[in-house]
Amino acid sequence: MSNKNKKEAAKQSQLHEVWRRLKKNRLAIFGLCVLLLIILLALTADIISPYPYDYQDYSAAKEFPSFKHLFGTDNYGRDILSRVIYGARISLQIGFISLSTGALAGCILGAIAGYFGGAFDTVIMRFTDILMSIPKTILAIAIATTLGPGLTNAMIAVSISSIPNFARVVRASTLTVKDQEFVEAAVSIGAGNFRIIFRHIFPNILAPIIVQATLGVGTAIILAASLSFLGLGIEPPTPEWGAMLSAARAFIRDEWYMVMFPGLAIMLTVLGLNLFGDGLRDALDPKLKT
Amino acid sequence: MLKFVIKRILVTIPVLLGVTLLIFTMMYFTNGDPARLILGDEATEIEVEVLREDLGLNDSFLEQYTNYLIGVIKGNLGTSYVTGIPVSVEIMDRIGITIRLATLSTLFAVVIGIPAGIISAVKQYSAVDNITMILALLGITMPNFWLALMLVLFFSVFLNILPASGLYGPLYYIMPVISISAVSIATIARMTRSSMLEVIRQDYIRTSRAKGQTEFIIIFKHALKNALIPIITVIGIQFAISLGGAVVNEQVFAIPGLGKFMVDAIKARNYPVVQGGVLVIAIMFSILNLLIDLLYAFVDPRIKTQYQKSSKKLKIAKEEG
Amino acid sequence: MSKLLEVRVLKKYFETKRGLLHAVDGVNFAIDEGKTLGVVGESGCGKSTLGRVVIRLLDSTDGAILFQSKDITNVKDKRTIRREMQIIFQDPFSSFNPRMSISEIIGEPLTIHKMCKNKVELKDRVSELMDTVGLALRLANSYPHELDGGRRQRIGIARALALDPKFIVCDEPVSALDVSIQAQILNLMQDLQEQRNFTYMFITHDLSVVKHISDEIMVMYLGMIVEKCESNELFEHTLHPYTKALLSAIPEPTIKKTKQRLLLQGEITSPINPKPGCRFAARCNYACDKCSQVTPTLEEVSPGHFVACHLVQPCTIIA
Amino acid sequence: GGKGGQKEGQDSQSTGTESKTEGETRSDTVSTPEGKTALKFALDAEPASLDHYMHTKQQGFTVGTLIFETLIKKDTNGEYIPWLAKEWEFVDDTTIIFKLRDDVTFHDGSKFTAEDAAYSLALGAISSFSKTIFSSIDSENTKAIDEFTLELKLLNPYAPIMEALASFRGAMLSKNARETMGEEAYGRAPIATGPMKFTEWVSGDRIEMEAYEGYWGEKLAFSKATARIIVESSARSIELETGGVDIAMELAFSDWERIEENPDTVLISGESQSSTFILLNNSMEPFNDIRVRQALAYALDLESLVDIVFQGQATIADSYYIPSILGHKTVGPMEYNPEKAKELLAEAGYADGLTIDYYTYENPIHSPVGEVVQSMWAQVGVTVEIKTVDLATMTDMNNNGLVSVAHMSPTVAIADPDAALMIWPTWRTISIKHNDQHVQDLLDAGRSTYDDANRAEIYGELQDYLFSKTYNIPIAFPKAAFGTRGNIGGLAFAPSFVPDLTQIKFQ
Amino acid sequence: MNDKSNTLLFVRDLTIYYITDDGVVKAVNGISFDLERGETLGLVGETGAGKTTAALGLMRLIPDPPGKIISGEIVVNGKNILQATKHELHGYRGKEVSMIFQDPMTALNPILTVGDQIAEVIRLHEKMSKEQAYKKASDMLELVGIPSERMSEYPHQFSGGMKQRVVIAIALACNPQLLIADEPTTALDVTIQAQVLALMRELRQKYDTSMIMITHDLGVVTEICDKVAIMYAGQIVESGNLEDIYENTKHPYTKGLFGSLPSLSSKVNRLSPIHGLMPDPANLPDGCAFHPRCPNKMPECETRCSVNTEIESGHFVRCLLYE
Ligand SMILES: Nc1ncnc2c1ncn2[C@@H]1O[C@H](COP(=O)(O)OP(=O)(O)OP(=O)(O)O)[C@@H](O)[C@H]1O
Ligand SMILES: Nc1ncnc2c1ncn2[C@@H]1O[C@H](COP(=O)(O)OP(=O)(O)OP(=O)(O)O)[C@@H](O)[C@H]1O
Ligand SMILES: [Mg+2]
Ligand SMILES: [Mg+2]
Repeated sequence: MSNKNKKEAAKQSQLHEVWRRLKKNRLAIFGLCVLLLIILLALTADIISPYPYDYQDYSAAKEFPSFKHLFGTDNYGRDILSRVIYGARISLQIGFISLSTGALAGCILGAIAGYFGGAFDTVIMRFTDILMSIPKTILAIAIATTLGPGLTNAMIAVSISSIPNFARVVRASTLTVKDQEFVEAAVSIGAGNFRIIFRHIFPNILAPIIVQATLGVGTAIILAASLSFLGLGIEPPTPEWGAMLSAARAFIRDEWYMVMFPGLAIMLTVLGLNLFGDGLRDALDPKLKT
Repeated sequence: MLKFVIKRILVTIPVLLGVTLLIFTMMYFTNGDPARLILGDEATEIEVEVLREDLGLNDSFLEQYTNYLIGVIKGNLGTSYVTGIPVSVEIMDRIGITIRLATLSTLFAVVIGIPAGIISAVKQYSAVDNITMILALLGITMPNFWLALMLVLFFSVFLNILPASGLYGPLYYIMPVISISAVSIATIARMTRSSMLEVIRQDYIRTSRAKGQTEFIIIFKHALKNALIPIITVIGIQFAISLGGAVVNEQVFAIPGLGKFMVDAIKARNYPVVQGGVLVIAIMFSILNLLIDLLYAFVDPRIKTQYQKSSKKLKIAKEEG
Repeated sequence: MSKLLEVRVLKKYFETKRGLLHAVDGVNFAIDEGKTLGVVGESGCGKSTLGRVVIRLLDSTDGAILFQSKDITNVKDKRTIRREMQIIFQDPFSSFNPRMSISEIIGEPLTIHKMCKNKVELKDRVSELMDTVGLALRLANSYPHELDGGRRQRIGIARALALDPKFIVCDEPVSALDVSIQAQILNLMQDLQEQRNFTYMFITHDLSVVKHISDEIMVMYLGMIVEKCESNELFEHTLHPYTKALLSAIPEPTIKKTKQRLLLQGEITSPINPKPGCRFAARCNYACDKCSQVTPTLEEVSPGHFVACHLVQPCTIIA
Repeated sequence: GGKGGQKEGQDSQSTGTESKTEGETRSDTVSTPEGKTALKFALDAEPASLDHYMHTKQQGFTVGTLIFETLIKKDTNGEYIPWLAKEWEFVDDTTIIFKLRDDVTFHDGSKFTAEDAAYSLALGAISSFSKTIFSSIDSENTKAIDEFTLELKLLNPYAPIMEALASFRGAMLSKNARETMGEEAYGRAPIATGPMKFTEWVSGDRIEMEAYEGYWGEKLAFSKATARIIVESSARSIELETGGVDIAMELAFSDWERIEENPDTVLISGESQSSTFILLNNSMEPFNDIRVRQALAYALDLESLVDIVFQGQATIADSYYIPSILGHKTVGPMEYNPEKAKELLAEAGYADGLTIDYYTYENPIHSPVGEVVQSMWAQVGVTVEIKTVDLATMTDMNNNGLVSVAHMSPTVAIADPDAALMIWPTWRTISIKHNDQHVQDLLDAGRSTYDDANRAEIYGELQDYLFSKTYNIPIAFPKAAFGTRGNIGGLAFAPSFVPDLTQIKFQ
Repeated sequence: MNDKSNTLLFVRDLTIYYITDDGVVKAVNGISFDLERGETLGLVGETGAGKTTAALGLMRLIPDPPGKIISGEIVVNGKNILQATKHELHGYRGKEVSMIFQDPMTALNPILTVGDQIAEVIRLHEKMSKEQAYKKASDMLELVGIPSERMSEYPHQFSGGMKQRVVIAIALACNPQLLIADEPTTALDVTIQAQVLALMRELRQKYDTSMIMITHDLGVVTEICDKVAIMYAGQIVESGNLEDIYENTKHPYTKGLFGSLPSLSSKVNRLSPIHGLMPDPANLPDGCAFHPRCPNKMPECETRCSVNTEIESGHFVRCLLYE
């Protein structure tokens, strides 16, 4: 029991170490705060947003930002602030879910390719080559078209197009880790492949995966927004930021705030993710910092 | 070296095959009947059926795919369902613009990004470094299409100094190039910075300091060239992205490039165009990758000997970068 | 005394881009139970490879490995082999999973081989092992990176001991350590051997270490054994030119002796697709025509002293 | 990229010879009309073909008006006037004889003859793109009597025939050119008799034309014309405002006001020939129940809808086609009465609400209609799930009768009630699926009646009947507008969205 | 000392800290030594003793941040290096003092040819045309036993021993007065090490260069050095000529080092190592840094660190036993 506690404490101390380093990086903390704030907004959207995101008040269409509508209203008289807040939910959901499924698939493929090598490696790497030979946007659009529209399908499209990056990162890291003596040590004490991959290799390549993932969520959000912008994303009245931008772009001349706020929301979220991801990379890999 | 090039080209063949198969399969299972789309909803079922037969859409999956492959091998990418023009001709019409735009954007990104990254690295933790890196981050985090819209709003509408769309002269290139290269500039600057920081720590840099060499030469002669491999890699990736992925920019600036063309083709179920386009982009990508690999050899003698000695597995350097 | 391990014409070739790399090329030797066989040679001569092939971490290309008179060359189920034969690695920095605590590292072999019934027993065993190798119990929950090289090497020893093996390959276990720490570890290993009757195959490139710890020494050059004999014999009656050069190259920490030096020319040649002939011929000061044409075999020139050199055993082979 | 590069180079050269350099063209359009010889107009989409028997895109027709010509035209008073045909005569209800001009040549120099006219009209009858208008033409027996005399035979009396012939859909092609080039190549580089001849088509970017030297009629005000394809509506209006183009088609509603107020630009707007309505799939649950259909209609606050979606630039639809077309009768709109809607739904068994799929595709009008309708129907307990699909999927689903509710905004090809009611024939694949023979009977009757008064009566009855059945819900008759630079004159508003660019005069 | 003009290097109380997030690493704590022209000093110590840091300090190459030269004096040829300007340093490094770094595998720039790298230092310090510089570079290469045809090859085409020789060629190219060699042979095999050491001996004689040989191998010292300084935890605990250290060992730490070495000549059953571990330089114990491990520890050792005591002429010990 006490042993277990201690063990926990020791594990925590490793996390602690990372956190301690991270804390020193002001930009990373700023990014984390931004991110947490946006997550908080997403979680409490029902409570804090001043209006329902789909409430159309025809008498108040296209209103300039005011105290009543801090970000103004859109052409249907919907409160843009509320939509941006709800949009956080959608965009984060897309970002996180699609990325984590893509990352999972990519990691498994990458680990298999890197660890077993040979034919597995060739096949998997050719497969990622294939995916990478098609531009991401076009690949995502093709997938979204094949699957049809909708949130889930958009997420699938985004997640498939994020597989190759992960597969490559994981494969490369697996290759370096695999050659380290502790893997051989594990073989020497009779550990099986499964144990080696999950107990020995994975924990040690987590850092690049986490970093890639943090940065990738941002990319995923932007990619999903581009899909929406091109008309392949989310169905109305879902307030996805890219879709909001796309719908508002006809009004960019006079009702600039309709374009401005969703754009800023995307920017801020991705900025937060990137700052945090950069900081995390430095914190996880102290070698990188002189 | 030649052997290396040939082997590399041979390796891309299965990838290209895979690309065609993947796209073909995706398109095969996509909703929407191209024949119906071509004829419009006033056409009768019979007319549609005749057209389907003509286009070979009633053949089995395998038949269609083999027919397509046979065509490709013969150098025939098929004809566009929509315009009836050979796909190769349609693609050639656009590829020039796409390549030119991608090249300009990448050049621009390199010219801005590398010096910015170097300054940032040399003056690590200074105000210049912080500002450059924050700008770079903004470049990455700003959605591309948003930036494009904002540029148009500012330069064309408010200031009316730049044409809003089209590509009919030097002035027309300015905004598309800026908006396509924003991400590249940022990525290149960041990569340059981190790669330089990595290299600056190396022993051989200390060796040249110990020789009494000046910082300027150390940075530009010793460090930069060593830092170049990962930078070249991201330049390549960015170039590839702007070759095929500038869809949104093309839409905003009404540029008849390959990306928008492909997206329209996907939407119109114009299978031959989709296939041909993806194939051509994939070929461009592999040529690009080959060029980058050769560039590596040019920059790094270790890689050069590696190529000369054997032609297998040369991506290591690239993947590590 | 019984032979614990016997190796016959063992070969290990690696496929590389440039050709077939003969890392271990026809090696014969045997180790008696409870003894230490020292293996010395320059970097890249195949010491580690030999060690790994012997305990089946790598599959051999050819030859036979007999452990306790049983042929284990092609045994599929390696579980018993793992329990009988262990390895201690050179690099105390990379041979531990940085994400595992000391107790997890030492306990892992026990978990894998299900040698403890429950957590409590596992914990006890781990504490026992840590005690044996002189690690303070409070370190149980530390991580390897928090420790110094000497302590880490103790973890490596504890991990190897966990399964209570008979035979341990020590792959340069002290090369990365400072002399003062190195001495501590060497003493520990000797103590353990005495207590538990371990058999060591001790790989190193440091001749003074190998002399100190081994009963028998085997000198390797480019995948082959060039000389093998009892430890003192090697230093008193050095026969092979390479061994001679090696011995003379060692800088000794005394200022009294002025020894005659035997500088070798050039560097170790590539083990890829080696040509027939003595592999040392290119660097050998005494090489003759025959040396570059015929590969010398390992012959017993005096009781227990084996050498592979044409100059030492001139009459055995007809060209 | 060698080829693309060359092309681009040539382009800037050829524009250069016409109007010095690009920059100067821009300032030309803005300030100095004198010497202006080039017309640039912006289309909102790229036509697949310029051959009007190969597509139905109004953008293609707009370009086509410069290249192709019809046998007859309609003047501002609504009178049919001679054009390529000098005169014509109804021999009987199904036979018309046209005397053609003898001085007309195609752009390749060959003579335009009755042979070409017969070929063109016969093609119209069988092309799947123009069948709805020309299906009454007897393609077998329509033939040239002599070099310049054409005998047009109809299969049955067809009232809108003159309207159809005067519309761009009846424009004349070159038989020889089309047959030798092949229909697809011809569509990409057409040869016809119009004042401008096709010169170049840069795929995805622009179509270029220049004055045809051998044109029989009056020369146009410009000797060069460029149709640019600018899909983004904001980009189109910006180009117009900054002088990058002379005319911008299909302006977004949000841009109208600014174009109108800008002293440099002119907004030409008016009632269009399009109407917009909600399609209900009448052979699908629950829309086979008239109470549900009516409830949905009652639940729509059309006034707000028109305000929001069309930004006021439309009138509420009071019937099934626009008032300016023969036989229009005000039968609606259905009053806005959510209470009644709820009652009807409850009666139909949907007191606890109802969930329906609404299909739309990404389009500046389609999506907003969907969003507003979704919000309004929600008030009466109908949950709408909007499915945004692309045109291909939509077409596919339509064919298979899978579209439950959708929005449609067709533009009538010709100003005739028969064409205006084009969604109603029972054989149509559009997902209205009403299968009502009475509707078909009335349509057939209207079609074969030449007398306008009688026709109006038949269509009046049809509109009443349709309203009583509520097979679909008419929403609005949107206005249309295009913008021009201030120095463009002579251009009249075109309800069909296809302005007659030949009328342009520079001021 | 009396003949000051013959003293090339004069180091007093050199103290260098690394100021890191995790605390202040006291890497070098007030070391002092002199070096005459033509003399070779062996600087011996275990990992982390501060040898490299001291050497970098002499070159003014301490990475800053985190390194800081806290105090001390480094006088070379009468000039105080710690006061030198940037410009003076460029002339000093590579010309007056040059350094061979620990790891030959990484000390050479992988993308420049070996010839370029040797010529670079020549061009920096000697007014020579490009051709002349390359000529001299090829001479240097021959000198270290590498055929000059290999001038235009890249480092990766060389073996470890050859790379180390190239590094030596670079260091000696401008005929420096002082050569600092930081474990130049640690990464090499013994046979190659013997070759390199022989080469260095030869070159040192030829050019009459003073040298500081950093190593942890007491054997290497006897091969090449005149004087030895034993470092422990950033301090020199014992120094003197070879005889003083090897035959007349005084400091308990030095004794421990010798006891830890397995010997080729005499067979012992067990070695007699120093117990415990080197202290963490970020957290040095009070008093004598060695006292926790010292077999001769006295109570006073825990509180006070001895001063440097000259027990015989030129033989200094820093231990309370000898104060
Ligand atoms: N997995 C492998 N694939 C290819 N070549 C290998 C592999 N492992 C070892 N080698 C090669 O086999 C040869 C012998 O290597 P080995 O590691 O056994 O040498 P060693 O004597 O242990 O050297 P060191 O003293 O440097 O540890 C070397 O040339 C090495 O490059
Ligand atoms: N850049 C640095 N930042 C922080 N601490 C450092 C740095 N460089 C060295 N140190 C610390 O300073 C102390 C002395 O290091 P130094 O490299 O001088 O030792 P050394 O005697 O050369 O050891 P070795 O034999 O391993 O080369 C060590 O504890 C080391 O961890
Ligand atoms: Mg080894
Ligand atoms: Mg050091």
